[in-house]
Amino acid sequence: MTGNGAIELIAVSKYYGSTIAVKSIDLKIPAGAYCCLIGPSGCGKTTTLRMIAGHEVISEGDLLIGQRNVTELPPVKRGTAMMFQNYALFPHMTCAENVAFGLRMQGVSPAERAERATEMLARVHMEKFADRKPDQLSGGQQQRIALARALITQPEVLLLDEPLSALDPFLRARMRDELRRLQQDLGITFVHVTHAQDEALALSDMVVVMEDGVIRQQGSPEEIFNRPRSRFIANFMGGQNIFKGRVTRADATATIIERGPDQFVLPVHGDAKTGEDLEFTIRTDLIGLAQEIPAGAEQCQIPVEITTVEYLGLWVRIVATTIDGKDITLMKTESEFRRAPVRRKEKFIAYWEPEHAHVLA
Amino acid sequence: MTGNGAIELIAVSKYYGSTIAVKSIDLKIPAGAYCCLIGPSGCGKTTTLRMIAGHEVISEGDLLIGQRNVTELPPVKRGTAMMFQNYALFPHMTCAENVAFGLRMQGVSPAERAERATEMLARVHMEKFADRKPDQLSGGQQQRIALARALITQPEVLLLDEPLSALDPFLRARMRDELRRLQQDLGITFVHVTHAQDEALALSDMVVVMEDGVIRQQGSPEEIFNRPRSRFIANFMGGQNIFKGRVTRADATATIIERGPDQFVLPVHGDAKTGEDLEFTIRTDLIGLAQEIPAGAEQCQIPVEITTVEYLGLWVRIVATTIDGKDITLMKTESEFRRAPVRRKEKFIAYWEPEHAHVLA
Amino acid sequence: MAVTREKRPTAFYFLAAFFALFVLFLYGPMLTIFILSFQGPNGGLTFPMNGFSFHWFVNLFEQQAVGDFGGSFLRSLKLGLIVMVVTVVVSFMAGLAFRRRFRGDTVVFYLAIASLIVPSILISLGIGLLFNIFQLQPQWYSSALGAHLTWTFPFGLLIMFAVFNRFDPSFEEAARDLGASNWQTVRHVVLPMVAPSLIGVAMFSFTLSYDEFARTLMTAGSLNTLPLEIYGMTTNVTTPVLYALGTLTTVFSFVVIGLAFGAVVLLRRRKA
Amino acid sequence: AQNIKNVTLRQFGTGVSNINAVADKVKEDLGFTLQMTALDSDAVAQRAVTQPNSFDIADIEYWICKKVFPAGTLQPMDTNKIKNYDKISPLFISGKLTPDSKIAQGTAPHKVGFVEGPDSTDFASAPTQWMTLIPTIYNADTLGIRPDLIGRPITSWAELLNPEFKGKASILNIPSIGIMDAAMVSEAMGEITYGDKGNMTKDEIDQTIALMIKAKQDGQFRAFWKSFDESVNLMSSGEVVIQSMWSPAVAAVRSKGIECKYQPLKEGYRAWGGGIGLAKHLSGLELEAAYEYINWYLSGWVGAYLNRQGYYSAAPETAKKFMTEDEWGYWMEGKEAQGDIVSPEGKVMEKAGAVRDGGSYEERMGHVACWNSVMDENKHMVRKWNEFIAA
Amino acid sequence: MSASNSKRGSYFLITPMALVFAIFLVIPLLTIVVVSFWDYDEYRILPDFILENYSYLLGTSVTWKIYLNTFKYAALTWAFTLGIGFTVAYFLAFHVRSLTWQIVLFMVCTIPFWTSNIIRMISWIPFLGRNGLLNQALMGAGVIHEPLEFLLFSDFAVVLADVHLYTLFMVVPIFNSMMRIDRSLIEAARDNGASAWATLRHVILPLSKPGIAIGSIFVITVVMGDFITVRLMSGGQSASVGLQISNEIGLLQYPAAAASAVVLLITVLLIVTALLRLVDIRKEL
Ligand SMILES: Nc1ncnc2c1ncn2[C@@H]1O[C@H](COP(=O)(O)OP(=O)(O)OP(=O)(O)O)[C@@H](O)[C@H]1O
Ligand SMILES: Nc1ncnc2c1ncn2[C@@H]1O[C@H](COP(=O)(O)OP(=O)(O)OP(=O)(O)O)[C@@H](O)[C@H]1O
Ligand SMILES: [Mg+2]
Ligand SMILES: [Mg+2]
Repeated sequence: MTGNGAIELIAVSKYYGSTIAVKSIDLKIPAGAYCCLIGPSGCGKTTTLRMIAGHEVISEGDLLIGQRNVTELPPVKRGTAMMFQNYALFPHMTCAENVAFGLRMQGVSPAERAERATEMLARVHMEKFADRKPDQLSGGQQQRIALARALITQPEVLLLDEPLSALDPFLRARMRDELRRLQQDLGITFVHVTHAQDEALALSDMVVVMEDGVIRQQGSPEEIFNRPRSRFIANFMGGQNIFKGRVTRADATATIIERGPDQFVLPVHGDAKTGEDLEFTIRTDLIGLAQEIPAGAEQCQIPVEITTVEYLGLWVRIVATTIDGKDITLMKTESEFRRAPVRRKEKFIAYWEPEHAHVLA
Repeated sequence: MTGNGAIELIAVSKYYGSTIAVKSIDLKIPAGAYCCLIGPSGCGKTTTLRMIAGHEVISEGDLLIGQRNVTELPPVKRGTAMMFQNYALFPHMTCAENVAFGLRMQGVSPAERAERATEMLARVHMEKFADRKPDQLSGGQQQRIALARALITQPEVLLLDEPLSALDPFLRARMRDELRRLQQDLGITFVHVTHAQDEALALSDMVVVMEDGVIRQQGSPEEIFNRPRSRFIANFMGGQNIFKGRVTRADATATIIERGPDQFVLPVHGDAKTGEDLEFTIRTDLIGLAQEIPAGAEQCQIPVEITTVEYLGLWVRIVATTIDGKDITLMKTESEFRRAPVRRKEKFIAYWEPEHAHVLA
Repeated sequence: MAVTREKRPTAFYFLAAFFALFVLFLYGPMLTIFILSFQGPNGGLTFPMNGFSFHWFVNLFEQQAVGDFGGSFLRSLKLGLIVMVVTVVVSFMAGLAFRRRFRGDTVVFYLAIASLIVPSILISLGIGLLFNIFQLQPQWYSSALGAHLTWTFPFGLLIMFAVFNRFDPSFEEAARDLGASNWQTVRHVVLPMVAPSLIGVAMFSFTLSYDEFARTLMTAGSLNTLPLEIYGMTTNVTTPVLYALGTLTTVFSFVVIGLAFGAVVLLRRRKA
Repeated sequence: AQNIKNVTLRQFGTGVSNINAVADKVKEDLGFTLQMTALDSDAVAQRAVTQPNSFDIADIEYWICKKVFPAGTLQPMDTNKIKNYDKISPLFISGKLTPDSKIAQGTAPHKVGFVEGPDSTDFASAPTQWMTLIPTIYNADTLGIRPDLIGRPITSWAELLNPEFKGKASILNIPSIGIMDAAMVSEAMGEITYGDKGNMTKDEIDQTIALMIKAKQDGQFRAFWKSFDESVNLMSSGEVVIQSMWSPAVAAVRSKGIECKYQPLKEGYRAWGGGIGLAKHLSGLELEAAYEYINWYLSGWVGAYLNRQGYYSAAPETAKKFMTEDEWGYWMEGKEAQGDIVSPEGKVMEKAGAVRDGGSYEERMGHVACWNSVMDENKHMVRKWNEFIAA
Repeated sequence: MSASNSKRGSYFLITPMALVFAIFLVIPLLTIVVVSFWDYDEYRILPDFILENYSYLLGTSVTWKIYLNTFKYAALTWAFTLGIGFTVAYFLAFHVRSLTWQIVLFMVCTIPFWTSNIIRMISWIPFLGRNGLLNQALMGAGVIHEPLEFLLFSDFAVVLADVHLYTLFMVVPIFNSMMRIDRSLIEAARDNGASAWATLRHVILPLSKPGIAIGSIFVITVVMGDFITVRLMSGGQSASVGLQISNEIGLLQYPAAAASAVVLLITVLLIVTALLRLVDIRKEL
């Protein structure tokens, strides 16, 4: 289990007839990393994963796994293993048989097969269910069998396609913990496709955001969440309010943009040019509400009226509308909210600290 | 649109052969309320909703809608309308025809039908899609057509079975806003079945938690979330850590319980008796971490070691383990966390304020 | 209270009555066969009854004055089994092929549909003519087999379509992921999973072949299959032995289906 | 022939004479295997022409022979190898039962009974050494009636279209044969006079069919029959009280205890005959076995068997040896039965005292008005017949 | 695993079926077309190119009569099998609640089909005959005094036997379609105030269309090509296209039969094409 699990995609494309599912993407995933692919439906996540797995022919480009060019190799020769979204457990086999299937295909003797399958089942705490058929298991149990089956061939890379989407929220959180623990124990590379932002943030060392068959941004979860590179990513990852305005001043000390009657001061941004449009974001939890314009916030405030107050347990979600009809979302912890409750129709000044504004590239 | 939408279930039961799906439940939903039924899979939510709708015969008990006993009436005579989980749009009819179906059944003339259907489509912003077939629409669009179809007969009560579960998170949030707005506009009673806690909390005036065919707790979202009545509800609604101990002192000034070497002081609780076991919960966001036992927190602290730190964007989820192996979950806002970051394997004192402890009945 | 509320709609009773009539309609004429198969030794094919006996059941197993009952039965059985095996194998293969688009797939599909709708007698005529023109000898195991296959393949293929439309390809991918070759994937994963449907195809194709008349008419060659023999008997045999055959096959199928159903129920109960 | 026992000969024909009992007896007497396939008459003709390799011996009717033999699928037989050639009824040699009989219309067997040479397919006008079919079985057909349901004597073919029997009459639906019955009826009714019923002109055909169509549209017919048993069933179930019928079919109805009469008519009978022919491909040992079979066929056992069913044997003299005197008297001489008459299967067919309808062999075969035939205008006739059926 | 490889696999897999269709369907049908232009005499078919077969076939009023008659049978049989089949399927799909009962009742309907078609057909004869069970029962009950003649050897008998033989072929696909109708659609209709009848009319019927189309294709093609039923049940008195072809075959008039066959084939294809417009079979399975 050395560095054989590094994955490198070089200008990889996938065409289905005339539609392009994946457009010449480049991606390096270090060995032992937990990488999440995320993006809206149809953006090419599954296609990318399946090309790595070898279940989809790569139309153009090269795929390296652990320095070897595996572009043309069959799945089993790539050192990858895949866990399918619906687990794809063979319904006519018991759990033990499912897990042992890979060994059986390798021609391992029944005795050894049984032994190793039992070991693997024990690892996922499913040894008691060895003789059950998959349809007699709950979703979470099935998932563990699917994991065991994928791991028995000792892959360098585990590929997971929306492994948690079929589970209820509790089980999802638990399985998330288990996945992370397993990955840390095994030290192999995980590539995980998901459409849930929290999952991607919670699990990964590296998040890859895709759109329309192209990688839009890749980086650590914090980077992606706090410093989205585009409006799309900000929207998609959530937790951000996006503002747009025209640059009125851009120099080494400040960037100032104008939006209707308001002026906002932004952190210094090299690329900004006077007269251009610029977008910036402010995290929903970093906006405050006040009756009066707080001192020093003259250029990072905007008057609003509260339109929705939504209780979410630990959070309260507040939607406030500006005079020109733009909705701003604010998240307050329940404690904060209790300290300073607001109600529908009330008017406030929404404000933030200049350094919390993030300019979209 | 007066108070005709009040719903009252009196000792309603449902048997399927020998299995009991719903056990003699009593429930009053005031007219114009937004009520969410929530509970684990198979607890009888759908059955209850369908009994109200008239799609399932009530085995025992009575159902009153707007003071009328409608137990034996067919769906259309109850003044209810239902929106189905998969929307159940007629695939062979256009959107306009789907929406107009109820009017057609009432024998309304084609011209008037078309007009009213167009109006209703406009209300859900779907007038442009009037001539499409349902399979040419996205999930969210289908949902709006389903809503329009349910509303066209001007029901007093709208029944919704997991209306948002098929949507992706963004669309879910948007549809949530629309549902709430619609309900406020129409002023009719909504009964909404869901298995998502956040949905129930966000939408409803009244949450009803079911388990095993029985209502376990009903009340406002805050009540249910902050003051769960049982371990089951606390677990189910989430956001709580549950502790269990033996009462060592219970009088008018304090309740103190013992758990291993630790002693915890709880708010005064009338029912507590010395020597008995008692459970209490503390919200995950109300637990602090400190190096030393903070002053005054001698009897509401516990030493822990951090085992998981999970970045969730606005939140960081921390799992800490006590000496005897119990996991405690803490939620810190990202800002809080950044101010005082913790790492795996670090040891802390977890503490809380005595009044934040909530004793389970 | 619980009971009275679970009322069935009135329509149910009308429909149930209709259904009962339909069943009566299906079985009514069989009933006449059933009765007439107990004709006395001198009885004829029609009423009135001429005594009561098991004569014709006994006679069924004896040599007939005309024709070769046992031989044609065995032939039909053999032909049915061959058709069954070939149909299962070929439909399964074709089903697999149709999961991917390939050039000519629509052609084969429409051929199958055509094969289904071309009146049987035309197939019979065409194959008969073909063999005639090329001076080939029609045989039950060549021309008749071919004629039957054109009848069973469309059904087999359509059933396979229905099966594979619902078959999740990720099962095969999972197998391949675990190192199974194409053949192993089919053998260990696909085949066991679609086996119940294949049994359906098998039963269906056997029944179709076993009972096929028009397509065999000009293609059977010198030896008759059972339906041809029965048809020949309707023109050549004056005795209720035919009815005895009908009665016996019906009773037989009742027993087979009853046993199969019982077995399924038993299995399910044991599982539960 | 030392290994003749290994030979298997495949014979096919209609159910009338393709009887398993014959095959059993062959096995017993000659030692080789005869495989029998029974078909309806259409299928017989079809197979004889289209599947020449599917059989060794064809058991076909003479009128079919007229169609089949020219197709070249059969080989003629050398009369020198046929031991009982001289015992064959003169009907099949000269066409005259007795030297002074009149030759009947239609495809009389002798007209297609011989060809010019061993490789010829042209029928000879006089007997030669090369015979197309060895006659096996023949009979004279007339109307069968249910006397119990009719209750008055019937004497003419014309009665078939008598409105009295509206919805209770039937006719044979094999065009070549049915047209003959129709012609007998038309002639008897005085509607049409024919040059040769066995070879009608287009005009005669059209007139005949027109008459039949009219009858059909007036609801004269209950059903048409195509095979022996259909006629039996129609008659015994009482669906039909008068129809053209074959003699053994009448016997079959009677054996069920139902009154049925094979009614001799003043216009005479319509006759038919069958024979066995050898497939072209037969040679060597198989051919030898086939000749042995033919000789055996004419040697009497089969003749007696067929006689007992109510048909006639081709070589009556040889058959006589295999029948009791009482049987011979009843079946062939028109005498009153002394004891019960039993069928070959041992079933009582007639009680003692019965007399055969139509009388003796000479009485019947001497009054043949016409033989089943194929006409020159066959194609036209068949088309018209189809019109009749579709009308 | 390359694309061309998997394509080759598909071709390998489809070859046996394609071959059988080619040899036993396409070539024979082509043969029929070719032979339909040949000449024939009493016992032979003569290679030639003549249009006489067609000109006679299309020129004679018999053909039109026969087609009319065949259409009559097809239409009546179709109407009855559809009516009965739909009702039975509806009962099984929507009024029988447990799967076990559905299977049992289905089996009850299927079992007669294991008995030879011909035997099932001729079993009507003693039932419907002049002295048959039915007439005797009716006369015994005093309902009628004269036996009803139209029961047997009539169009009635033909259609009756056809309906008896083929209704199940209507039931199965319609039942299949109905079972695939989402039950919540029915409830949605009820919720909108539709009566049981309106639900049937506006929801179930339109959604059963694929099944109806498939069943109709089956019944119509079978009846259009049928000849045994017509022959046995009409007592040989009626004609159908199939019977005509079979007669011609019997009389060795193969070219005439082939010409009839070509015309029949075209007719059936036209009907089926029309029906297929209503439903995409490949998708509906
Ligand atoms: N077999 C195929 N044939 C044609 N187009 C395809 C095929 N599979 C995928 N596509 C197209 O390729 C694009 C990418 O699909 P892919 O399945 O990778 O998306 P995804 O990101 O996994 O989406 P989801 O979140 O919905 O699973 C889509 O536009 C899809 O329509
Ligand atoms: N038609 C039925 N026949 C028998 N049992 C049924 C039937 N419908 C529901 N049940 C049973 O009744 C109980 C309640 O079912 P119900 O569908 O109301 O659950 P639910 O709360 O809606 O669950 P979910 O979240 O999974 O939709 C379950 O135990 C279920 O198995
Ligand atoms: Mg995907
Ligand atoms: Mg539910």
